[in-house]
Amino acid sequence: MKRLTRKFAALFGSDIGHSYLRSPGALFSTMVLLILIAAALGAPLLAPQNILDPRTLDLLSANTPPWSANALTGHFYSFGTDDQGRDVLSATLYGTRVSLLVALVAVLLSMSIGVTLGLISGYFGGRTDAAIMRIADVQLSIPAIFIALLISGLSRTLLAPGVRDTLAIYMVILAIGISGWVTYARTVRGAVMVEKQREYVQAALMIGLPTRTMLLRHILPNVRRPILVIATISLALSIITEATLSYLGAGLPPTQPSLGTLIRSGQDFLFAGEWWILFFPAATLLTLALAINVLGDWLRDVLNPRGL
Amino acid sequence: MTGFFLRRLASVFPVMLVTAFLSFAAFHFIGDPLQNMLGQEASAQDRARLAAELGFDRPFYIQFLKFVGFALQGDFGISTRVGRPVLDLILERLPATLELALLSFFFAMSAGIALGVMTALRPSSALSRVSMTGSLIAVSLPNFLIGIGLIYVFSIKLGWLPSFGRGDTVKIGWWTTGLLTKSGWKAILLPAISLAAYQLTLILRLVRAEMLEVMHSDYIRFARARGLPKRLIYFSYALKNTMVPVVTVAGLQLGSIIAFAVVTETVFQWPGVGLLFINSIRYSDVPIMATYLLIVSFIFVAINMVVDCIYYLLDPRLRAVGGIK
Amino acid sequence: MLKYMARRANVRLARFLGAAALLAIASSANAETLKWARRLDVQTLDPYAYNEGTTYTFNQQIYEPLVSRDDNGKLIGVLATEWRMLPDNPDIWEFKLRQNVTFHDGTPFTAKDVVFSIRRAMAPTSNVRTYVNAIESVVAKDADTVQIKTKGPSLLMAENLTAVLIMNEAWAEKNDSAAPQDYMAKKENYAARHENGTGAYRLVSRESDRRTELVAYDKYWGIGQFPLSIDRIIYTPIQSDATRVSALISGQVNFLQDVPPQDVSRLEQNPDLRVVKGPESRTVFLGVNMGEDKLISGNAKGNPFADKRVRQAMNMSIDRQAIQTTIMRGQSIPLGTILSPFASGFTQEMGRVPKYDVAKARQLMMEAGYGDGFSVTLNCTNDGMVSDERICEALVAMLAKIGITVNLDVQPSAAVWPLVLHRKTDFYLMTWGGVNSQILFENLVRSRGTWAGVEFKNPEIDAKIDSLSSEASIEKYNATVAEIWKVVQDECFYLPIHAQMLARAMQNKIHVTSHVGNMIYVKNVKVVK
Amino acid sequence: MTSGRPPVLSIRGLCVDFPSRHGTLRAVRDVSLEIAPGEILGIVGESGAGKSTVGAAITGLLQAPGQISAGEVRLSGDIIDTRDANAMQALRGRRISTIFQDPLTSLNPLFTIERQLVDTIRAHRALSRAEARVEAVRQLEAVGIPEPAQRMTNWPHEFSGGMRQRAVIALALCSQPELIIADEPTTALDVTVQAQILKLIQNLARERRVAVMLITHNMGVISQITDRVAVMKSGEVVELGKTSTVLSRPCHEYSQALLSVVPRGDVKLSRFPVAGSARNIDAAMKWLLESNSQHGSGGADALVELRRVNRVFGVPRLFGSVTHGAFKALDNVSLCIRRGEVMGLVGESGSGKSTIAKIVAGLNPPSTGELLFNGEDVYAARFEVRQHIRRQTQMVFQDPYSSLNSHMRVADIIMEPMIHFGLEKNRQLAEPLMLELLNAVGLEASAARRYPHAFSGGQRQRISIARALASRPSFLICDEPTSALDVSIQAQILNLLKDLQEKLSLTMLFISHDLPVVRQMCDRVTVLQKGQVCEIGEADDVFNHPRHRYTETLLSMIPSMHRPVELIQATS
Repeated sequence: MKRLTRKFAALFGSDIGHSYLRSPGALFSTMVLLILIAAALGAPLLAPQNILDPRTLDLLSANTPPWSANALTGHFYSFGTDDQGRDVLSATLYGTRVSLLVALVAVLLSMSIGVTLGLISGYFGGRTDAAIMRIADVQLSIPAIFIALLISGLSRTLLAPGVRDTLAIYMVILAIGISGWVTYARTVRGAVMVEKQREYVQAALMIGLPTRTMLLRHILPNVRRPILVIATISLALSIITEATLSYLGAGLPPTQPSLGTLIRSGQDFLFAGEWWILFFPAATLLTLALAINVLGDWLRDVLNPRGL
Repeated sequence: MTGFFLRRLASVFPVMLVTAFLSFAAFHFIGDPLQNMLGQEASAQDRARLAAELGFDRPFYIQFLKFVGFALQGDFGISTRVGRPVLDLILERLPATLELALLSFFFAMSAGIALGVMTALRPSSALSRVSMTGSLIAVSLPNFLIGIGLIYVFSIKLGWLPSFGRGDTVKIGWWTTGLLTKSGWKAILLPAISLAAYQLTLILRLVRAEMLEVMHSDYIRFARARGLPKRLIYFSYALKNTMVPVVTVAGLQLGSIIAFAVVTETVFQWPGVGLLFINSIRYSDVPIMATYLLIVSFIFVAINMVVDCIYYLLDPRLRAVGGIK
Repeated sequence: MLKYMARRANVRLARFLGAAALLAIASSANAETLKWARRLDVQTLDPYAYNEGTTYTFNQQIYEPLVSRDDNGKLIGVLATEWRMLPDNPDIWEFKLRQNVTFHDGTPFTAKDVVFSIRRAMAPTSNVRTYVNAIESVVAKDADTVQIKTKGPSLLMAENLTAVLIMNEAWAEKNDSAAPQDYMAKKENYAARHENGTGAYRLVSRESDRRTELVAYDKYWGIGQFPLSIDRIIYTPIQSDATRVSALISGQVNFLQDVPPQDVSRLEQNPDLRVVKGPESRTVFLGVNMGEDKLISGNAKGNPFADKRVRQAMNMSIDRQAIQTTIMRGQSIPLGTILSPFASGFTQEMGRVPKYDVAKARQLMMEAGYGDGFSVTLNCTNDGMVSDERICEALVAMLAKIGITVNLDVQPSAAVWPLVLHRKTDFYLMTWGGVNSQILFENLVRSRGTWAGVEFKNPEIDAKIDSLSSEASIEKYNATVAEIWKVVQDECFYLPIHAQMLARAMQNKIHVTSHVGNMIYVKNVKVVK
Repeated sequence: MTSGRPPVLSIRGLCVDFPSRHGTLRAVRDVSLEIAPGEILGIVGESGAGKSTVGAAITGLLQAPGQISAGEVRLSGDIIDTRDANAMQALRGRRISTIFQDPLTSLNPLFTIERQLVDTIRAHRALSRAEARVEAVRQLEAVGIPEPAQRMTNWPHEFSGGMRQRAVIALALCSQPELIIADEPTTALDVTVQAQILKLIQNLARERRVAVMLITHNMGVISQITDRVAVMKSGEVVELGKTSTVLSRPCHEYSQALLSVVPRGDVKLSRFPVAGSARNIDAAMKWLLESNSQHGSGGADALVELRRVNRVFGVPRLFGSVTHGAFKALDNVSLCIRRGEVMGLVGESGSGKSTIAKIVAGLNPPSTGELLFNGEDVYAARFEVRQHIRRQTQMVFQDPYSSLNSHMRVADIIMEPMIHFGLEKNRQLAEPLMLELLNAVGLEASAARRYPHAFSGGQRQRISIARALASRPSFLICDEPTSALDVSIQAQILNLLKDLQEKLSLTMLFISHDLPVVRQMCDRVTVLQKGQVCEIGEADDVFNHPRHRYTETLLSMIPSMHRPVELIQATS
């Protein structure tokens, strides 16, 4: 405990910590983010309705405006209900949960692929590097949203209809994850090539450390700042990409709604005056992405990795 | 320059070849191409005949070479949804997408550079603060939400601008343009803005960051120390240096604008290739998907080549080395 | 190459600028354009290639049938002026043709064209064969009389011919379009993108998925008989509900078919717009595949749908009233049958909505041995009928309450209908439009009917259905129809939901009436400034 | 210097503050000085002394958040308000010009020299483009650029380092200012170029009667061209006077100390006169000497030998091999380092010093030729032998900021080689030895727990030395170990290296561009020029009687200093 306190003291005594405490944007964003994450994690406990279980849907309660009771059933809904009688608050909570989950796992996926390949590429150079970077070039020649759309679209073609919905979430994760690795790989490769020339690496090479130790103990910790910055920014980007895929109908199915799916179905009601079906998921999406971006911005300013 | 260009061109080939291969593989292995062509009630003989005709019984690499050969002649097969040659379908819609993409690119670049320079030079002015906050919001908002918002405000509430389509178009050769009619301009405004929003913020932030960095560089310090006028320092000495990385990114952005046009075209029902692509995904129309992939990556690669050449013209250091590292 | 194209483009631009100037003068005359938006695009201009509502409706503006229906479903003559079953031979129908009708290319309309058209409709690649398969032969008795010989007495022949739009023989022969386009095989022919009809409007340009433009035909036979207030039609498909509605509100289109139910009340409140509502003879229902031993998709012991109790339980677990009030916003008529209330043979008893009773349904499921439920995939369209995807979503929730886990597979109708055609689905949302029981039976009930994805195999019923086409006595005919309906109702292989109500929204000046077949005849549209 | 004419620059009581969250840092306190026309005033001091801040303050180019808090600056008698941005803008270039340290980064890479000159000239004088161009040619000619009219159209990257600095000077002078502030104008240059540039500045100052403020850390530069010198320490001018006087008879004790630690090119001293606390380092020595059989043999036999080594760097082609446009970094270099000696390696930048260091360190194989360690061919050796050689060979690097992994604690940095080579089984056993090593290099035990960023450059270099020692090496490569350090720190580190070398009888390869340092450290010296060895010999011989012309040139370029007589006596 004491060590922990000391660590915290050290953290906030440091320049980064100080800048953090002095940045109302970063502080506020963290708060918002923590609340949203807590709400997403606690969705099954917090949500008045389990929207993943179709039995809990009551069609008669449909189209209730927010902060009012349904005329037929008398149930009160703070965010209103959609045309299926789905409580928009619950749907938003669950949607946030799915969106965050997808984005997080996708970021982890692209990060692990990208960082690994970037480390290998930058460290070994030569043919390995050339091969990896050519693959990256090919992938870069196709914009990320396309790759995601293609993976998503092709998987729909290939998968049997029965498993399509069940596997949709993995496909979306895969699609976003695979489309994002190049940024990490390129940045890490660049950073590794810089680090490799630095003398502490030469010193470590002189004692003949095994490659794995070299990479993990010496190089990786020194390139983690750009990784952290990219990861933060791409977390927001992944959330948006997922929403976009779902909006285009190439993402998550309505039975497993993410924020994008909710917006997609809500759009049809926006002009009909039932704004709340779209508004709450959209506002949550914006808040989530904005909070992460503000944090990412701050991180970028503070950590100041070059070339981002 | 020629040498550089040729070398650059040579490096494009592997990329295009791999993309062609992916596209071929998609066409070939996803779904049943014979079934797609023959329809449901084809007999076994029909199948065998068509297979022989198309060379489906030949070794894999020969088929691939043939695919590349056909592709080079512009033959990408028949759409399984519409039943027309894929290339015709794409060419028909390409002008719409390119017009939209180029106009938003123009928006994004001009506004992005102007605002970027301003936020870098006058960080505390009201407009700078607004643009910085706005840019944060714009990167946090999905493209389609911006589109929906614009439609809601400008089409539904105010009724100023149309919410869908291209308006009246004019045919010039095989190209159709909406930029010669008033309704065409009205129609392109909202989609172009919504498509440009995200890219604009990226350019703005990049220009700002680069500008700030350049302003701290020794040669700007030296230029100031020599008493060069501010205007010259900001808009000539600093801006040109800022442009070097911006040009690279701008190339990528144009590609990504074409990609994101898929979303905008869906929101605004813009009759371009993006909408065609989305429909082909919905209808599992593999030939269109594969061809679009190929064409888009071709455009992308072409843009990158142009960018490299601009880069080359912009930065004398490259001309000395004769290449880009 | 590029240079060449650029040069060519310049020449064309110059030409265009000249043409545009002329056009501007020409179109400034007192002209009203119908800017017509629907959800789906017209799939083909070949009138026999694809029998689908949107396509058929649109092609009616260009081509005309011998007979047609008015707003209330009554038969009226179009290219035929009189028609009758020959009193001495019930196997022969005779049609007297209208005089002074010309095709758009100027050639006169004759009996030869009718004979050609009906034969073309009977061709293997025709998609309207169902309507003409009772025909044995067709002959032109003279220049304006056509006789059709049926395989037996066919009471419905005239009604069926509403589906056969008349084409020009010489034109079709000349342009390699003597046979209908093989739409299912994704083949194209000349007629798919060009036309030569007798209708009030002729084609100017067409870009699929985007825009099709028609102008009034200046030698139309009906000039003076119909309002013909519209001289130009621009048809635009807009997939997204919201965009379509906003296009009307913002004035980009002035006539909207397929108004989403959720927008009806709002459009009604708009002072610049008018909404015309009316019932359509189209029903929406679920089909279950009883024919398989095991479910194609899903997880259950055996095929639960083969058990009548399961079907009954499902029928009771659908809360049709709730669907009407919430999803359809009142724009539907909940039904207990798949037959339209406007169809002959419809009875109040058939139409009565089954009692919504979850407890009893559960009980039945238990009795059938599916107390723990089962899972199945529901194939559902998202562009096939009004609010189809939402209906399916609601059904998922309702069926969940009796233990059936439904995996929803939502796809465009172009992908879903083949599943039904090829019997590759267990459970699907379906729709049927029409006012005729016999055609419905032949398509949906008879064991090898085109759309009978339920795989109901009952030779006795098949025989009864077959007997209808040669039944000359109207009483016996009606009795047989009623008998068949009794079985269909009892077996519950179709789970009816409702009949759609149609809403069309338009600018105030445009007057389009409602039509039970959801048809539009633009020649009838009035414009009141 | 208060003669009849007013001085060009006159500063009274100048104070510059840098406020920060840790409190306000006064970077310059109460500085007063004057410079007459044609006079060169040197400002000398170690890093952080506030030298450059003075220059920046005068030109109004202080980095944020720096601000002038007191004092008065007069330019030819006129008071200038450095806070008035517009006034300063008008002043800069026209009356005050600045020359920065790095000529490469001072020139805008995307504009030709011509464009930059013409823009500058036209900013200050109402000339047409053509006239300005003629003027630009004249200016380039004045700074000694041959064929100025042609060279002018070049891009900055097409100029060599010395030419660039000349161009920078031309840019600074083309507006005919009264005062030039030259901030370390030769630090980034090789000695031979440095001498030329200094000469140029001196001539220009004399001819054009321009006052020059020359800011440098290099005493040699000061002694060579300045008329007067101000010694700065912690923001204060501690001594100001005629250069010859200050150098020969410094009054302030800081000036004395500073001068005493400047390495000399003429005489070899045993140790620099630096106060260092005596430490008990026996435990560390005992461990370091343990089981190292080679030690103490002290024979003349070679420990490390380079045989006919070539190293080629190529421009990689798209396809195939590298030969096109290849650059030969080392050309047939043979070199032998004897057991227990300190071999010096000198040469200008690009001469191949660092390439040799890398080859000897085992980091980078030669293109052809071989490296022998104790008779074994290093790059051909089996893994075990190679590991043994690796343990024996260690290196102290140039840049103290990049030579330590900033994400490892000092303890881990030092223990890593111990444990990796199995010298100690585990951390528990290694820890006391690590502490002893820290003690031996002059660091407190508390240093072990901290991360490198907590240390100054000198301290980091000590950690670097401790790490090198941790594998119990017999051969130590020092690649410019002190070139990034201030002279006083340099003296400490050099002393430490000498101590260790003697106590452990280490064999050492000492690489430096700084000839006096090499003189102080080495037994023998190898002189490199463009990848070739031009002279190898005993240090005294090479320095006193160079045989090769290049060596001679190098030696003649060393800025010589008038030494205070008593200091020589005190230390020799």
